[in-house]
Amino acid sequence: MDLSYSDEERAFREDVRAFLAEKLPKDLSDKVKRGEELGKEGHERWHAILNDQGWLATNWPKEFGGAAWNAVQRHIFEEEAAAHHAPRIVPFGLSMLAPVLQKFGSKEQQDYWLPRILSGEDWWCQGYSEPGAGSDLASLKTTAVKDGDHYIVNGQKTWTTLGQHANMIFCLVRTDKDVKQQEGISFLLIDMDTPGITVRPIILLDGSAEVNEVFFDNVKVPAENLVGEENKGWTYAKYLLTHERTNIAGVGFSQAGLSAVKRIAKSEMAGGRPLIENPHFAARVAQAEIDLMAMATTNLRIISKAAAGQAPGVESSMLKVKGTIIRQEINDLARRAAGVYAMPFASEAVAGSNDALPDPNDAGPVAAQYFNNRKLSIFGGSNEIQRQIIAKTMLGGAK
Amino acid sequence: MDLSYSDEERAFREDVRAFLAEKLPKDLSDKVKRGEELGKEGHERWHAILNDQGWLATNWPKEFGGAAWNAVQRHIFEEEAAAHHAPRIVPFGLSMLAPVLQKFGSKEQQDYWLPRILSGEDWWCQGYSEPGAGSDLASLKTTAVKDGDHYIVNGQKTWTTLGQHANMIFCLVRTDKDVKQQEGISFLLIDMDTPGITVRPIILLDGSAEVNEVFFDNVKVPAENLVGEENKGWTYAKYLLTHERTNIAGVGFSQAGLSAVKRIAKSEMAGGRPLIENPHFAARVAQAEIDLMAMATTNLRIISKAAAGQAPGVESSMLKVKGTIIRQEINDLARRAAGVYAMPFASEAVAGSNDALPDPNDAGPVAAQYFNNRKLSIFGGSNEIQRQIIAKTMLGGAK
Amino acid sequence: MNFDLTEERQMLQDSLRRFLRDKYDTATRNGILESDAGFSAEIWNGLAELGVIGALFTEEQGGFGGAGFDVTTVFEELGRAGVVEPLLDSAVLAGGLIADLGNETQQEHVEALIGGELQLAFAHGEPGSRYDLNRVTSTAAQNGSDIVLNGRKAVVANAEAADMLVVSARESGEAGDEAGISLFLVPADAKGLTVTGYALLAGGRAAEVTLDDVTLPESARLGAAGKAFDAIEARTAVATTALCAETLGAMETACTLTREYLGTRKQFGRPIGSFQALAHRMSDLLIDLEQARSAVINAAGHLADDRASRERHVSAAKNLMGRVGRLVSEDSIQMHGGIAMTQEYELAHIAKRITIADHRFGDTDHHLERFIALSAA
Amino acid sequence: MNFDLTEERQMLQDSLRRFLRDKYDTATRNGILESDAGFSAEIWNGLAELGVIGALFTEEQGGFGGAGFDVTTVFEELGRAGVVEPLLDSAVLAGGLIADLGNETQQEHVEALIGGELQLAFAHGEPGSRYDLNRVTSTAAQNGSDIVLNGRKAVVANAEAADMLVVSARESGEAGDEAGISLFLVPADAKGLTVTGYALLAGGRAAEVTLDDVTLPESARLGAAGKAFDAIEARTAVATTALCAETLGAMETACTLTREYLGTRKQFGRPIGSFQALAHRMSDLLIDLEQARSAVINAAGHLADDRASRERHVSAAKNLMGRVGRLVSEDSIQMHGGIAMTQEYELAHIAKRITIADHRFGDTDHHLERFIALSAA
Repeated sequence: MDLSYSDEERAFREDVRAFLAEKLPKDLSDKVKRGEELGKEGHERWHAILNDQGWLATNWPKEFGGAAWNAVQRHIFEEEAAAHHAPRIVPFGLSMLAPVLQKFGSKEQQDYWLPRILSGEDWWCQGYSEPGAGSDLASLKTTAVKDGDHYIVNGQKTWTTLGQHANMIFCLVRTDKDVKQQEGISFLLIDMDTPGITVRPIILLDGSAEVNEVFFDNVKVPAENLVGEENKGWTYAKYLLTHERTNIAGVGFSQAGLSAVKRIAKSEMAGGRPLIENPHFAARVAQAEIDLMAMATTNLRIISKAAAGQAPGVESSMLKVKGTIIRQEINDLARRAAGVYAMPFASEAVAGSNDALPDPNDAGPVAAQYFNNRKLSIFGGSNEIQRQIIAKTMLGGAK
Repeated sequence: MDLSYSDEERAFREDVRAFLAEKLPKDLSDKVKRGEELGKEGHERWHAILNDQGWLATNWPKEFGGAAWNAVQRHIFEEEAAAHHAPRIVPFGLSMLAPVLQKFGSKEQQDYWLPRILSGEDWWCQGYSEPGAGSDLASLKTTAVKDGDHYIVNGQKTWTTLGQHANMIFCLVRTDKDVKQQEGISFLLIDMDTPGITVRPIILLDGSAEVNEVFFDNVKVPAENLVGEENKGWTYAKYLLTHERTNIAGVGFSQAGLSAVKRIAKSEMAGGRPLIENPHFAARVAQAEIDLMAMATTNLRIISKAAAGQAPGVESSMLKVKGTIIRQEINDLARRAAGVYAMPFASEAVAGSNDALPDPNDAGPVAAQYFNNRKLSIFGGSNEIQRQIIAKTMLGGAK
Repeated sequence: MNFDLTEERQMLQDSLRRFLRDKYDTATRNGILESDAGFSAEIWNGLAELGVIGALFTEEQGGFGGAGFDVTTVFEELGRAGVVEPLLDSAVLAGGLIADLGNETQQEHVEALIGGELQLAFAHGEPGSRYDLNRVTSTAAQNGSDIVLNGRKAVVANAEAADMLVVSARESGEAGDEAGISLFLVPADAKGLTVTGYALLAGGRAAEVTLDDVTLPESARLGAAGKAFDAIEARTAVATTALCAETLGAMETACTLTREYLGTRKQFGRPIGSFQALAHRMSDLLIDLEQARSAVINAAGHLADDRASRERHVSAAKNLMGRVGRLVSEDSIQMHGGIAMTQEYELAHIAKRITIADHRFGDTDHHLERFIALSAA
Repeated sequence: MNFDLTEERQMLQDSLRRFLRDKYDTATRNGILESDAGFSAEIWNGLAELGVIGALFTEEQGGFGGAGFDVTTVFEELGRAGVVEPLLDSAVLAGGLIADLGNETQQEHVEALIGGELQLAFAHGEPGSRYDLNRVTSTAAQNGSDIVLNGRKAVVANAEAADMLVVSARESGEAGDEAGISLFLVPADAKGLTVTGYALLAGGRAAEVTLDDVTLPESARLGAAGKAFDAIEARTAVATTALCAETLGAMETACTLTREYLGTRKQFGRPIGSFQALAHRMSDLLIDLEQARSAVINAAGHLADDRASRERHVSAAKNLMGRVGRLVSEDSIQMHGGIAMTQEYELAHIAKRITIADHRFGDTDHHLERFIALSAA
């Protein structure tokens, strides 16, 4: 048991810092700091910079061109990246699809798709959720019917994050209706340019347009785009959901968020003194910080165990629940800190310019972020589903 | 809508104050103030004083010798009684059994038992809970078998509060095993002196000995002690549990408790200043006080509606849940306030003397009370059962 | 003591509820939200015709209500329907201050307001004042028989639409002093007045207002020089109570939507309300909703008390609404899941109203501190 | 950075867990609780033989451990079994202070302590000091070559059993000053020392200790005159971390008991753990238990840091344990129902240990304030 960083780990942190100082474009970090969207170009530019450094696929094995970092390295990178306001890495191809392909894909699929993820040639989005399914993912209705060397796909996906930028989507589709729900699902890779696909944005309550509905109307998908075996898709889906979720606890995001809260609360005045000196507000901040300090260690402990080959099933549910509670609490602190300037609709933030915002403390769209991040405990398996997973395991099957 | 007291209500409050100032024995109020048990004699003495005044059965109709107070009168009395540290009224005969007898008992039963409750000739206790039944009250196993003009009772009751003082117990017993659980239950009145009854104290986690197990071994009970009809006991039991629960929200207790917290926090020093001036502790107290101010109005609103003949089913569950949350929060504040002096085991309190307590702030057995009052959310229908009742009604039958 | 609405208030509640049900459904309201004005003149006039504005003023002021429970009856209904029209700003705050302090000439504006013919705004808070009513640094200087205003006012709701602004400025003393603050009636077209508007997250619009040598005659002053603080505080108490009632109404809608959703939405083959974890959370929301209702009643019932009692009850209510409001809005969204995240769904707007209410007139922490100070006094 | 126990600590954990499982079941412990002494000399000796006391001291001090993770390894196990024997007071606090400050002669007591032959107590807190370490008003006056102690010490754990007390008293300065506080070794039979004992709610015994002209030779002083504060604070940090680890162990037991109960206890014909409202609360407890474990690791891992970092992590841990502890003890009782209210049931004792821990070395609020102050510095 040793909480101090080794010499190697300290050197690694210096490397990360040097890299970020030199290579992170200021226009991107400014946008991240102000809570603005980067747009497709911004994300792609940052991915390319990371890829040049060999630090894009930090969780991939070396054989696939990944950095294969251990838990501590990833923790250090996440801390530093968040502290430097680096953009987040878009996870759909890198952290979600890639592990599935690496584990269940054919050699041909791996050789073809994985390099395109690294190069940015493909932008992947996720076709899991459907309207009406919600947390009951296995009740999905989108069908894929085999027709010679193609599948014909019909149905609808929803909550497809950044689908407007994507040229590829990985989908769960129903290939057999006559068996138990979970047993008739397959995992398909679909080109978004195929005729019959329509993407329609969903405006969220904060005014953002980052999620989409995707409609499939007799979409022809080559049979070679099936991953693994037909009707085994549920296995791959669960693997994707529980296996290699990097940064599920969002510790780096929370640390950056807490720093932002402190910054705002230092300039915002309350009763003639900086808000940060108000005992009630200070208590809220301190409590979040204490929870986060523990969370950072919980995260490292669990990820280290996972790296050592121990199953992270229930533990990843724990990280998800507590991690999102802490992130949402920090979002709440930020909107509190902003005071009356939480009221303006920072729609400009979404479109990419905060110049019109009146707030003298430069809090940015903190209230919009507060609302937007209600999604954290809903999407990707709601916190209720995560609690159910924990309870089921811990209580030995009692449901 | 009018929150101000009418002239009559103000006059009533003066009457109550004058009565308490004149008639409440100081030795009893001192014990209440210090959180000590009164013992049988103390309770009986206070009951007799109230009965002389005609204020013992405040919730009974006049025809049975009650005071028939309305909601506001009861609220005023509870506030003043708590503020003067008057003993609580032992509810088993007065508030639990009596309404059942008044509604379902025979004329003979009413004429015989009700005056004895007022005079204090009988001390009733409650035979509802059984080991292993818990919140699933209807699963009770104690049997009563008709044998000529008697029932023969066998089984065990538990959590019988102050059963050690009682000469009578009202019991739910099973008189038919072959029907649905709820349909085979009867309501029996049993003399505790009958051969075959054994009372054994249960020591609670705070060291108190106020609850008991009661064992029945071939106990002969005259058939005329059956209330209402055989196998209809579940109806009477539910009536008892939900109809006329005076003071279920415990607003008076909470007000007195909060006063005690403030008193302790004014003398306890923290960082060289009275604890009450510490912003974090003051915030806890203020939050409890704000909740309690709302609760007092919620209570009055609901009780007033009930008096006007509207069903108090779900509402009494709401009062129970929120009332106990607030009372327990105040117990928690008291133990916090006491600081290091929460640590001593105030067993003396239970036995009737606090003289040996070392605490210079005279906090008394606040930590013991904190633990003892965990029962509030467990007994009398746990808060989970109450939430289930609310959910069932509000969601229209969804369970 | 009694807890029934008077017949008049019951009628007001019924007619307002009917009006909003007929004229203010989700689609209409979402349309208004996206409009440039941020509110509907037609609805405003409809409310005026219905007597809703008049209900906020006493008979002496030209209305037919004006007591705490009149205000809460109106605002609870506005909250239930998620109304974004600027009654709080035009009528309760700015109009109320004119009614409270104005001379006979100035009072005429109240009549126009009640008739639906006038829009007003109250420009008081400043970038550094957060929630403190006494922290006024804008200045009012005497220049011969003129008064010259300078300063900046923050997040002034309804400023763009207002025909006239009630503006606070300091004639003496320092930021934080209660004494020395005056109120002035400033026409929207006054020279030196700049109004930079923007939409608000929960609907409606506000503006940053700058005063750059805005020159007024002395007759523009409301009440006595430097003595406006007590009226500002008392009016803010009414407005805070109104906002609490509005939030109560919004929470009722949130709970109703969530209850209905729990009963109809199915997952894993059952209505999601049959899952006990959700059912019990719903129960807790309903319990807290009763507490919120009581807090609003307590505030409204004590508005006519002396300052200490009035402010203590108002702060208690605002603190409780802040806590319960967060619970209700977050848990309602969570229990709905994704659909509540979409802008077009009714709950999205309602949840924003509830949350953003915490940012007007002091958040839950501000009022907790204030309650502590008022209780110690 | 790594999160595995060393082999030595793993062995210590295993042997201590085995010892307690064999010798310290619920019935045995409940018997000890009711005994006059409040602890068992036999268990004490057993723990000493097992090397548990020695594990709390460094090799230079005559032990074979003494690092933060040694202390937490021991105390987590003690907490799991609800041990009431006075290791915290005799060994970590009083023994630790002697080891930290004592001269060669005084250090001999540590050897006796490790051998199980000595009981000690630390008499520091006073009736008016609450949780402040610097608020010492008891006085130490020089009288020729003697030192004369006067004052009162509050809730001194293990004072009756102690052969010797480590007593703090002020030689200069005022209550609240860090400078001026000294420590003295006072034999239990010293003239003028009065020990008035009582049982503690969560087991064990304590006493009010009065010092009435207790006269000692200068050789009774531990370390330099007036310079004991830093050592007191550092030792209290170790003791607080130990108490956090003990509470963690107790919470593990509470969660285990509750999980088992949810799986076996049936109501309405089903195991109560199948009711989702309970199952989800249990999940939340298990999540918070992981957080508590991390907080203890953070405190232990930073005990050797500089003062600011050490105290900040210790305060963070104690604050978190206070919050999580309340949740775990209250929810465990609630989910059990009535049985957890009975004194003889294991959880009753465990829940009391968890709650009463909030009253030693500063409660959750005290440490939140302290964390804020230390973070601002």
